[in-house]
Amino acid sequence: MKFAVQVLEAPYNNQASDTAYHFIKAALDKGHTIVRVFFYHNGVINANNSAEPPNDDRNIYKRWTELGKEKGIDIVACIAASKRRGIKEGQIVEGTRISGLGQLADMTIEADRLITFG
Amino acid sequence: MKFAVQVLEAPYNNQASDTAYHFIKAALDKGHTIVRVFFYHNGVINANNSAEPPNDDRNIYKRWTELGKEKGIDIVACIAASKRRGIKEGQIVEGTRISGLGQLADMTIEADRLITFG
Amino acid sequence: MLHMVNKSPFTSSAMDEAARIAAKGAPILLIEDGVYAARAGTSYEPKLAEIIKDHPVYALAPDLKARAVGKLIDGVTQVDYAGFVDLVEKDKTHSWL
Amino acid sequence: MLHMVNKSPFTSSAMDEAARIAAKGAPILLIEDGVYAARAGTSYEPKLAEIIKDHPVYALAPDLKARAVGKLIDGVTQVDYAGFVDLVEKDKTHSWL
Amino acid sequence: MEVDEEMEVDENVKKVMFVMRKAPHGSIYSYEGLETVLITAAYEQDMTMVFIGDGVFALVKGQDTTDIGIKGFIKTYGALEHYDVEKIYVDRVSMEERGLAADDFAIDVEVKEAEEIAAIMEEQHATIPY
Amino acid sequence: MEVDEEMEVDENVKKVMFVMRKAPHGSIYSYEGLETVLITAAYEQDMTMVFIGDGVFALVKGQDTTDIGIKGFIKTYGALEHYDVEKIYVDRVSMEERGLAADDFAIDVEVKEAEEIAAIMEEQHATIPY
Repeated sequence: MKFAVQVLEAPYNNQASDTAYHFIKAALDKGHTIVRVFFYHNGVINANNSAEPPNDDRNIYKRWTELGKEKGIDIVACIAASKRRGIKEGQIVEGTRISGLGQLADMTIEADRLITFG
Repeated sequence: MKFAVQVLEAPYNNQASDTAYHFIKAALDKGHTIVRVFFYHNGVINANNSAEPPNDDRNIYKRWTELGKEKGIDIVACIAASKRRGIKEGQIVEGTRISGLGQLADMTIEADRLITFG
Repeated sequence: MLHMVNKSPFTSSAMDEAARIAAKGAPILLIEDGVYAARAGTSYEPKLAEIIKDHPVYALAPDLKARAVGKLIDGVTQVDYAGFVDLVEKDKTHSWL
Repeated sequence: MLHMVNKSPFTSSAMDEAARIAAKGAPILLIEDGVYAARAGTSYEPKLAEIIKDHPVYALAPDLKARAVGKLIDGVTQVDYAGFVDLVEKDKTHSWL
Repeated sequence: MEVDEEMEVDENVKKVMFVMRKAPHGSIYSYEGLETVLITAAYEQDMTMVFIGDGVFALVKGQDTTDIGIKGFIKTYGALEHYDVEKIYVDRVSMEERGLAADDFAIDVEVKEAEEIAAIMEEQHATIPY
Repeated sequence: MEVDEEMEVDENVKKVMFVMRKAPHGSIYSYEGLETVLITAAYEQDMTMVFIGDGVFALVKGQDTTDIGIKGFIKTYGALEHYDVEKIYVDRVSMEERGLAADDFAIDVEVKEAEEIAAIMEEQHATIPY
């Protein structure tokens, strides 16, 4: 089945990014397809490549690289939301990209299921 | 009187940064002193210099430069919270700086009033 | 101590908790989405009417205007940002986020 | 439709709203801080006991364990992340944030 | 009318519902949510907006954000009809708890019972929460 | 004891209270709040922590965050006494509403009535909300 995932909160600050990651991993394990992951509101902070989270904790940014680069999932931060919060091209996590809200509309239509974490 | 101000939420996402700004302006107008502004939790996003908010809306980042550079208020983003969220030296708003949580303890002790916006 | 509440009383427990803990007589200041507690004619009005017996209640006028809150519950006092500063000068503050 | 709730029922109205709007028979999945609604012996238990008459209620086991929720209200079913995926496969989802 | 009926059976047209539950200004959710609605309208899907809980506050007429220095967006709701977003529902209980009536809103809405909203939600291809 | 009494009258020692109202793990507030408490302890002020509302959940023993993949911090509360943070209060009503008793907590706490907490708050130089 085709799943689309939306993440609306900043990593570490809220658990949304963690739950989204565990959900996506479990979905992939079951053979489902992730059409796209879309970051909106403070969720765009997930795409910031300047973070240095503590070594003794999970690295949420690296997880997105794992899913985006290694697993080939399309991971998009909304450009309008990114501009308000200082996320921009050249400073984003490997395996993610910045694009418009149309990408959210698009994945919502294409996927069998939209799951929002916020 | 000496006021210390804490901001705990990201700009635009929540009104905390706006209310803090209007409060500080009104306090300065009445002759009070702002010992320091401290950004914690998602509040550290206020110090991100990569943002490009819409032209037809207020620019929250410029407000901090106005208060920090022009009015000489000490504005500090917590380093630990900044590292989790990708705020770092060289990419911060003019008139702000990054430092440790000691700066929060310090301003709390020094000021007559601590006011938290979140 | 001045108790500040910035969350809607319809969706957050912050206002209820602030009112339950605040010392009798301590002022409460509603700001941001907290100002909805001051709106007359809502299901929260009876609660605020009780609270206002024990606490002076203020609401930030710019936030009321932004939200078109309109008619306020009897006894709520409006303040602007300057009045907010005066309240903070008079009392220590605590924010119920 | 699967209704997901991730906020504590003690501080947010999300759970109450989800339960009020959800179609009779629609499942509810508690995740993150939402799992506190499943805890036995709380002031929320009577409400959840009512909700569970009309809705199958699931709670995410990793979140329960992380919060040491312990004894659950009768009728709540635990799922792991794989079970979460199965629930989503079965139904469209809505998140009450 | 004919066009509408054609759309109903067009398999490429999906039902998408936006569920607005946040008060305006205190957080950006209702505003950024509205931006999503306007963008999605360009995709010509079968769109519905429903206002539940504090979301109903976003529609109240007379909002003036000048003094908080934030860009207001109450007028943008007026643009929805030009984007062919015509199904705009308000949860009756949420509205009444907040002391509001339909004529307090800046745009025309249809007031619905929880059961009606539930039934509409169940028909959707997807629901988006803001 | 002599030292304590001296501190009480030392004008440079300020009363600072940390008011913890958020549940753990769903958001970082309780964890980052605890970090602040530990740093502030180095300043040798007269510190108090009070747990109100969902904040009481942060203290529940037996929390195991392995499966959510988040670093747990329940053990860090045990360090508080080594930092001379000894006044740790829990609001009785918040605790009981959540079906908890004092022996459900990972550390020793003093259960207080709302009136007592209010009186202690009024004595503070500053209160910090997390």
